[in-house]
This record gives sequence, structure tokens and C-alpha cells, in this order.
Amino acid sequence: MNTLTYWFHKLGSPPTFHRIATRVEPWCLALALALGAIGLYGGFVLAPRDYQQGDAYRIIFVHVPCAWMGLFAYAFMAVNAFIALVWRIKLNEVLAMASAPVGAAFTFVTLVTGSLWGKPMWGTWWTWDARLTSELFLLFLYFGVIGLHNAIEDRRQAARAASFLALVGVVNLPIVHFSVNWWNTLHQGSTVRLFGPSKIDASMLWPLLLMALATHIWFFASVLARARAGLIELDAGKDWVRKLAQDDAS
Amino acid sequence: MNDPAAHDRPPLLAARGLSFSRNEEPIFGPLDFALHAGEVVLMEGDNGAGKTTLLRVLAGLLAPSQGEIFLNGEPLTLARLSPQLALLSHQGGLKHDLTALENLRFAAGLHGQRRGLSPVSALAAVGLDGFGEAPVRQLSAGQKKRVALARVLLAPVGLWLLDEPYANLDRSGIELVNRLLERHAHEGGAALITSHGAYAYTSGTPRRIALRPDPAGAESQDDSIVEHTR
Amino acid sequence: MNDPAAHDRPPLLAARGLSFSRNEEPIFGPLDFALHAGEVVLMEGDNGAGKTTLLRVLAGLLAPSQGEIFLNGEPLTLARLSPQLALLSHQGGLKHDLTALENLRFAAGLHGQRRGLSPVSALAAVGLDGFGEAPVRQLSAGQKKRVALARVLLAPVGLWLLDEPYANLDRSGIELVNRLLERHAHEGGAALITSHGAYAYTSGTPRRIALRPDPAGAESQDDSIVEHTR
Amino acid sequence: MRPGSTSAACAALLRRDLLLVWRRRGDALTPLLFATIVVALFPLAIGAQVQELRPIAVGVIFVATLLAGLLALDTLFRGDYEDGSLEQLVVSPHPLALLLACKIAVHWLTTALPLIALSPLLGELLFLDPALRGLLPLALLLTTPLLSLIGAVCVALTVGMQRSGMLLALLVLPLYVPVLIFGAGACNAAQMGLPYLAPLLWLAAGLVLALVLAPLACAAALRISTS
Amino acid sequence: MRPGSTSAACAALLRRDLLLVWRRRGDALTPLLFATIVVALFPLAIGAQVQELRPIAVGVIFVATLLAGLLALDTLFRGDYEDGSLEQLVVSPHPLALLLACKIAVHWLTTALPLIALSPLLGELLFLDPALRGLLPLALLLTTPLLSLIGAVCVALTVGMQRSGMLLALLVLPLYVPVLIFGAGACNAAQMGLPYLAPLLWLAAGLVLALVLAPLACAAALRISTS
Ligand code: HEM
Ligand SMILES: Nc1ncnc2c1ncn2[C@@H]1O[C@H](COP(=O)(O)OP(=O)(O)OP(=O)(O)O)[C@@H](O)[C@H]1O
Ligand SMILES: Nc1ncnc2c1ncn2[C@@H]1O[C@H](COP(=O)(O)OP(=O)(O)OP(=O)(O)O)[C@@H](O)[C@H]1O
Ligand SMILES: [Mg+2]
Ligand SMILES: [Mg+2]
Repeated sequence: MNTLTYWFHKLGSPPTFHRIATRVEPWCLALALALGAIGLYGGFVLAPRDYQQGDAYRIIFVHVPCAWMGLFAYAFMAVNAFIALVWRIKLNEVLAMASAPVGAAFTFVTLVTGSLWGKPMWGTWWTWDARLTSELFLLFLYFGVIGLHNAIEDRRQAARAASFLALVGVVNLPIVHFSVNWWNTLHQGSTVRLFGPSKIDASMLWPLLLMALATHIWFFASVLARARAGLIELDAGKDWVRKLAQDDAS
Repeated sequence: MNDPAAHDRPPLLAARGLSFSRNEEPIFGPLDFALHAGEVVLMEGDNGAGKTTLLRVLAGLLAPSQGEIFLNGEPLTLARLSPQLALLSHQGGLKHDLTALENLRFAAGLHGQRRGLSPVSALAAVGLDGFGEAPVRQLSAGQKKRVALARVLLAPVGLWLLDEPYANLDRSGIELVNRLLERHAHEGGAALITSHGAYAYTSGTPRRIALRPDPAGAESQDDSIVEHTR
Repeated sequence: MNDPAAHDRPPLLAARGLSFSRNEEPIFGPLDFALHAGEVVLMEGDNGAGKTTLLRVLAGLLAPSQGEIFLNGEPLTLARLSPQLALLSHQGGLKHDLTALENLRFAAGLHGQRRGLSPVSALAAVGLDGFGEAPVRQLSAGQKKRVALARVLLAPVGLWLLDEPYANLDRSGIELVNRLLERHAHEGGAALITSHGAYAYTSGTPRRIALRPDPAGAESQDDSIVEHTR
Repeated sequence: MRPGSTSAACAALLRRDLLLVWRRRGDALTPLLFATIVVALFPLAIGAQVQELRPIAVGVIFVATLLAGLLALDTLFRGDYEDGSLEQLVVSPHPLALLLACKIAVHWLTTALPLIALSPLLGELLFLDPALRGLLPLALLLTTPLLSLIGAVCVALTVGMQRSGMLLALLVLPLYVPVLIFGAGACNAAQMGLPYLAPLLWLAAGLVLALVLAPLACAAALRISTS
Repeated sequence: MRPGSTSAACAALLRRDLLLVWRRRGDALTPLLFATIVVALFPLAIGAQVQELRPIAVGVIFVATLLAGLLALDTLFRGDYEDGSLEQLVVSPHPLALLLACKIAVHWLTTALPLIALSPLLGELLFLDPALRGLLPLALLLTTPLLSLIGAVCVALTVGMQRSGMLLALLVLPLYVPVLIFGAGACNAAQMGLPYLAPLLWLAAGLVLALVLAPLACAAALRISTS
């Protein structure tokens, strides 16, 4: 066994994961809150008013990071789902299922902030434009995954079935992301680029990126927490959980 | 076991360290056993002991949590499913809208048919001579069971997995099942059956295999597999 | 029959000239029989003899083609349905999404409950002590049957109609059913049950009633009702 | 031996059915989601402009409600029939019509009521005329119980059959049409500034009638179809 | 002992499924009638004028087809699951994906094809633009098999559950949306005199892909959900 697979197995074993996650979690949460606070302060207080949109644009500091997270969470779920299906690793099943509700929440926030923003910008809460629609159906896909997971009795079988659905639904991701390029829509196109110059002023960019970082860390923290709970539920009868309960009691 | 030549060939069915858990709760196992040609094994156990579950695992319908299953010496994986077994489960697998004969004809198409048997003769063999043209929906509980047995009989396979084949059958039906098992074993087949009835297949000498490992090493009366050899 | 006082009261169940046909084809009858308090009648018959059909007619679920049914001396019409019988049929009548206890609590609400019994104690009486909180869907075939039996036990009625109560039960389950029947008869109830098993309720001396009238006047072994009195 | 009282039986039935819905609360939400999805399909299939969507908003919402109710109908007695609890209701000592009325009530409460609550949002999705914001839920409040009651009678007739979903749709839809015409008609009239009280009153009258007759018809139909 | 050949197994399955449809030919007609009724509801709910109906004709027909297909989906594996014949398919010695492909083919032939044949009539009911008379059936011919194939995968995932009709709708519809957009989009483009070939080609490409992948996915999903 080379070192890589060794660490893979080590990390993949529920007790180890549980131990590491318990230790990392509070730090992640604290970091996410701190970064989020700075980012929000930067966005809502420090960043200049937009000459066109006034203060309404400031919702961008919530909307865009959440939108990114909605997509990222799905990708994260799909990758874990793939591993869970092919190698039947319990940890990945649990991780995939843990990211679904978190992703759904981010997607929901995206939809809400988007339509709050849409009212002043486009004069309507909602239009049937390609990005908005595909984002809505992304939310439905999340609901489908969660619903399927809840509908099946056996936890591992449920996780596998829902993982399968998550993989089938991956086709929706490029549609959400590229819809603004493929169809000309009301929603604006990419303004932030990872490579090359962004079309956004630096004073607005840094709070945005900070918020994005904060949401990512938050996502990982809450996925870790959910996965931990999920593993304990799955392994309720196993020795390591029993020992944990004893340690808690004493 | 009284035929040493049979042991040169790999057993029709073998399980090694086989166990199954639901939500990490063990249902049975770990189990080790082999089923050779010419054997009929009667699996007895209390209600809820895990007999149905074991049969479904052996048929490849449920993936075992641990351990391996071998059919004719080859490992059975979920992906490469057994071409060599016939399963009788509680539901019967019959289309209620089709007649008994149509059901058997379909089964013959799907699984092939045993040399010397046809849907018509299989139906006659289970004592349903005049019922070939009746939709299965109109048959009584025992008559449906007989049609399902005819389907098992028709399949050109060596291994039968029968879940409570005696339930709902009248006395002549019970004798019929025993006769069919006798002949199947005689022709080199093997069968694993579950039953609660005292009337169940009783030729040969019993051998027991515990469904759950016994901590004391002793073999318990409950949760056991009773095996009869020809 | 050994208790003449019982005959002063009208029989719990009586059939007069009862027959049932599907598409003008007679399934059983005409039948005349009475079931008095304290009796357990075992109905035997080949597969397809019409036992299930008869039970459904007696429960008022199917309208008889001819003849009348009396419950406690009053005619049973489709419109005024029996308040006084408990039926156990093949399906069991349990909600798979609810736990065993929730199912029994509902039954107690619907039919009322027998003096001295509660859902919890009824469940204990059928040997399912630790299974009250498990959804019925997760129970094995025999465990489901036991829950259905607990439902029958709980209902405050005199007449039990049980279709194959022994099927799927292990030996302790079979003894349980016999014990329950014994006690029910002793407490002044009556039961009409079907079964194919030799292990079925066997106390008392049998009496036979043919499901179809025998042209020769002789009573045939098949298609018959065997009655045991206490 | 003390047989239970009828009110205790109804209470037990109500409690059990609500509990069943709660056990499958995911399933209970799905009529809602279904209607939402149907509504959401139209802008995609037709076009997303206000002038395209506003005229058809009322119609689409009514049709979506009707279809969602229709699909949910199938679960009204099916489960009870298959697991034999319907038999138990039939052989129970209480009036069958009353027991069925309880079942229908739970069904309406858990499938139609959430949809009515959601209808303003659905209206928003289709740019519903703001003048109708109050009227649409009211019209739905009158039509959906009617739909449940009528549907229950039809579903009782088909309950013994396998795969009767489609047959059910056939039986039910012609009976739904008058309800649809009155319900959507009232809203459309209001949209054009015409008087709309008459159709609503007709609906209310029909509802009262159905409340009395439908459970009885349902019980009779069930007796026929299960024998 | 001679095991049957795979082609014989497929032939037997095709024959049996067609026979089953024939035994219940009343039921087989119902998707047709359902779509017709949905289409017929719209003039009642919206208004019966040409200028009201023509713009929504394509959309309504597509949505009706989609819903009829969705309802029919439920019967694809349900019956086989309940009576245990699905188990028999799984333990048979032939590739499950191939057997499932046969089942899907029969399902499409008996539910969607008659609807396509009827679509000109449905178009007439809604005053469909005469220019679309040829294009609409063609677009349906490309979309309906895609819907059947995608739907089969989802239905395979939910087959072990009770009363999953609604969950199925939730799973399936988001995946149907792109198909709907391309299909209805092509027709709407043609109605406005815009080029409409590109979406049709996309649909055809998707169909080819689905023909290969869907039966495999379906078999995998079935293995998961029945275990
Ligand atoms: C309900 C309505 C809306 C939804 C569902 C929505 C959805 C999304 C999604 C999914 C993204 C991420 C796209 C990606 O990274 O691939 C996004 C980004 C963005 N949205 Fe929205 N949006 C909505 C309304 C709005 C409104 C009204 C505005 C402002 C006019 C807006 C401005 C932006 C901006 C500036 C981005 C960043 C684009 C980039 O840099 O890539 N959105 N939105
Ligand atoms: N789908 C399920 N989910 C959870 N537990 C289950 C499920 N099916 C069965 N079980 C449980 O698994 C155990 C074994 O069930 P199984 O049906 O294999 O028993 P069995 O030996 O066939 O019993 P019987 O003689 O009553 O048929 C039982 O305790 C049962 O409660
Ligand atoms: N729905 C039906 N339509 C037509 N005929 C039926 C129907 N149900 C049962 N039958 C027929 O009626 C006869 C009696 O059936 P029934 O189910 O009452 O038999 P049974 O005595 O209970 O048999 P078993 O011991 O096999 O359960 C059988 O020949 C059966 O084929
Ligand atoms: Mg069993
Ligand atoms: Mg019977």
C-alpha cells in the first residue's frame, strides 16, 4: 500500500474522520464567521455606492457568493456520489448526502436575493429567463435528491439511490453556469474572472471574494457537522460510536 | 454427502463468510455452507430469523454486507448475475392479467426450458390441467402457488431457491412439492427451501447450520439451517 | 354441542341455503350451518374449493348469490354490516408505514377494545414484545401475521373469521394461534378458520359440512368443513 | 366487550391518516411541487412575456390544481385497499360514509389546502392580474373540496382495479369540467370587470350538496367495487 | 438443460408486454384520452377565441404530452415490481439493460406513438398555426422517446417505494425541462419564421445518447432500488 492509498483509507474510516472533523469544525465555523463579518462590512459599508444602481447593488455580496456555492455544492455532491457509487465508500455516501441540504439552502438564498434584487433592477420579482429557470430547477433537483434519500428505509441504499440521481442531474450544472452565454438573457453575464481582468472595481471585488471564501468555509464546516451526525447514525451499533457515547457520558 | 464423486465438482452453491446487515444491524451471518448437486436443504428458523433475506441475497437481489457467494465455483457479483438459479418468492412473479399458460410461455422464453418439458406439461405436472386458459387473477391462493411452482420446474437450472413453497398448498400440493424436490435432486439438481411446516421435505438425514454464529459453539435449535441429503 | 344451554341463544353465525356464484358458475353452496358460542370450526378444502370466498361472503364483503346469513339471529344484509365480527384476511389490513403499536391503537379506536386488553398487552400476547416501535414494513412475513392476529384479539367481538391464520407462522406461532382460539372459545366466542396444515387446531371431535352438496348424500373428504367443538 | 363509539372511531381514523401523512411528509408536499412545476412549464413552453402569460394565468393555475388533485386522488383509497385496511373499515360497526368523510377531509386538508396557500406565489409566477389576488384563493377554496368529494366517489368506483390511474382520470375529468368552468369563469369575469358572484354562489351550493351526498355515494360505490 | 438465447428472451418479453397491453387495451388508450382532456380543458379555462388559443397551442400540446407520458410512466415497472416479475428479470441470465430497453420500447410504442398520431387533431382543437402541422408531429417524434428513456431511469430509482408517484414527478420534471424547451422552442421559432433546425438536431443528438445510456443507467438504478 503506498502512502496515498494509506491516507485515503485512514481518512475514509469513520472514526478517524469523526475525530478530525470534530477538531476542525469549530475553527472552520469561527473563520467563516470572521471572514463573513469582514466581507459584509466591506461590502455594505466600505464599498462605494454604484453610480447606476445606488445601494441596491450591495445585495451582490450575498447573492453571488451564494449562487457560486449552490453550484459548487452540487459539484461536490456529484463527485462524492460518483465515488460512493463506484467504490462504495461509506464516508462519501454520507458526504454527498450531507451537502444536499446545504446546497439547497444556498440555492434557495440565491433565488430569494436574486428576486429581491430583480424588483428594483428589472421591475419584476421573477422572469422566465434561462439562468433563473435553470437555477429554479437546480433547487428542484436538490429537493429530488433529498426526497429520494428520505423515502428509502435503508440508509445506505437510500444514499446510493440519491447519489445516482445526483449524478444524472449533473447535466443541469453547465446549463445554469453557461446559460447567460448560450442564450441572451436579462441576467447579467460573468463579471468576475479567475483568470484575466475582472470587470468589477477592486473596492467591490475584495469583499466579494472574501464573502465567497467565507461561504466556502461555512459550507465545509456544516457538511462536516452533518456528515459526522450521519456517520454516527449509520454506525450506531459500532464500537467506536459506543465508546464515544461512553466518553460523553463520563 | 453419500456420493463422494459429487464433491469433485464444485458445489452448486457455496457461501463463505456471508452476512447481511440492514442499517448496520446484522440480520444473519457470518455463514459458511455449501450445497452440492443432489442435495435438498431445508432452512428452518423462527419468524424474523432472516430466511427470506438469505434467499434474496443468494439470488443476487440483495448485495451481501460481507462475504462471498459462489455458483458452480464462480463468484457471484451483483454485476454478473446468476444464470443458473430459479427463485420462488412470496409474490410469485406471475402476471395476473395473463393466463397460466401465457405466463409459463413467457418464462420459457426468458429462462429457456427444461428438456422434455413444455409449458403445457409443466402445468399438468403441478395438477392444474384444466386451468391453463384461466387468467391467473381468478385463481385461488394455492392455485397461484402451483403456477409459480410450474415456472420453477420449467427453468433449465440446477439450483432452486424456494421461499415457503408449502404455504397455501393443500395436502396433495404438499406431496407434489416433495415429489418435485425428490426428482430434482435425483436428476442432479439442488434446492434450498424454507418452511415452517412439519410436513416439509423429510427424506434423508438432517444437518444443521446456524444462521447466526453461536458464541458457545453449540448449535441452537432456532435460527438454523436443516439439511437433508439424498 | 355438549353444552345444551348454548342452543337456547341464537347461534353467533348461521347460514341458510347460502351459495355464491361468479358469472353464474357456482363456487360453493348451497350451505346450511350454524356456529354457536364456544365452537371453533376448521374449514378444510382443496386449493380453489372456495374457502376464502366463503369467509368474504360471511363477513359481508361479497353479497351471496342465494341464501341468508344470520349474525346472532339477525339477518346480515349488505346495508347493515356486522358490528360483531373480526376478519383476518390474506392482506392483514396493516399500514406498513405505521408501527405495530400505532396500527393496534387505530384498530382499538375503530372497533373498540376487549375488556382487560390494551394494544401493548395484545402485542405482548402474540409474542412481539420488543417490536412495538418498528414500522410494520420492516417485519418479516410471520411477524406481520402476528400483528394482524393481535388486532383480531383486541377487537371486542364474539365471532372470528380467520383465513389461513397459520400460514407463515413458525411452530411457536402455531401453538400461539391454538392457544388464542382455545381461550376465545372458552370465553364464549366462536371462530371459523381455514387451514391446510395438519398442525391446525385439533382439540375436540371433528364434524364435517360439505362446501358443495354431495349428490350421493355421502360426505366427501375434499371440499368439506371440519368442525371441532369444545 | 365494549364496542367503541362512532366518534372515537372517527377520531382514531383522523389521527391515523394524519399520522400517515406525517410519516410521509415528503410525499405530502409533492402535490404542491407538482402544481408548481406544471405552472413553471408553461412559460418555458409558451414564452415568458407578461402579455403572453397574464391572460392564461388563471386557467393554468386552475388546470394545475385540478391535475395535482387528480394525481393525489389515486392515493386516497389505494393504499387502504391494497393492505386490507379498507376491508376493516367496511366490517367495522360504524357508518361507512362517515368514516370515508373523515378520510376525504384529511385528504383535502393535506393536499389541497397547502396548494391554496401557495396560489398567490403561483399567480406571481404567471404575472396574475393584481386585481385577482384575493379572488383566486377564494375560488380555489370553493372548488378544491368539490373536486376532492367528486373525485372520491370516482376513485371508490375504480379501487378494485389494477393500474386504473388513467381510467380514473377519464371518469373524473368530465365531472370536474363544470367545477372548472364556474371556478375559472368567476376569475375570468372579475378580470374583465364583469360580475362574478353568481358562479361563486353556484359553487358554494354545489359544495353543500356534495358534502352531504358524496360520502354516501362513496360508501355505496366502495361496496360495489370491492365485492 | 438449454438456457434460452438472449434474442428469444427479448422476443418473449416484447410479446408478453404487448399482450398485457392488449389485455388492457382500455387502459392503453387512456394516455391519449388524458392528453385530449387536458387540451380540451384549456379552452374552457381560458376562452375559446382563435387569438386566445393559437399562441398557446404548441405549449399546451407539449405540456399535455409530457404530463400524459409522466402519468403513464408510473406503470412502466410498478406492476412488474409488485407481482415479482421484475425479480425474475433480474435473476434471468440475460443482460438486464437489454431487457429493460425492450420494456421501454413497448411502453413508448403503446403510450406515445398513438399520441403523436393524434397530435394533428389536438392541434386543430387549439387552432394550431397551419404552418406547424408537419413540424409538430416531427418534434414530438424526437421528444417523446427521450422523455420515455429519461423517465425510465427515474422510475427505476423509485420503484421500490410505495406511493411514489409524486416523488417521481419531482425527479423527472427537472430533467424533462431541457427536452421541453428544445421541442417547444423549435415549434415556436418556426411559428415566428425563425430557423428551427438547430434545436431539432440537439434533440436528435440527445436521443442517440439516451438510447445508449438510458437502458444501462436504468439497469443500474433498478439494482440499487430493489436491493
Ligand atoms: C431570482 C433571480 C436570480 C437568480 C436565480 C440568479 C442566479 C444566479 C446564479 C446561479 C449566478 C451564478 C452563476 C455562475 O457563477 O455560473 C448568479 C450570478 C450573478 N448574478 Fe444573479 N440571479 C438572479 C437575479 C440577479 C439580479 C436581479 C442581478 C442584478 C442585476 C444579478 C446579478 C448577478 C451577478 C452580477 C452575478 C455574478 C456573475 C458572475 O460574476 O459570474 N442576479 N446569479
Ligand atoms: N425491508 C426491511 N427493512 C428493515 N428490516 C427488515 C426488512 N425486511 C425484513 N426486515 C427484518 O429482518 C429480519 C429478517 O426478516 P426475514 O423476512 O428475512 O425473516 P424470515 O426468516 O423470512 O421470517 P418469516 O418466517 O416470518 O418469513 C426481521 O427481523 C425483519 O423485521
Ligand atoms: N376474482 C375471481 N374471479 C373469478 N374466479 C375467482 C376469483 N377469485 C377466486 N376465483 C375462483 O374461485 C374458486 C375459489 O377460490 P378461493 O380463493 O375461495 O379458494 P380457496 O378455497 O381459498 O383456495 P386456496 O386454498 O387455494 O386459498 C377458485 O377456483 C378460483 O379460481
Ligand atoms: Mg420469510
Ligand atoms: Mg384462500
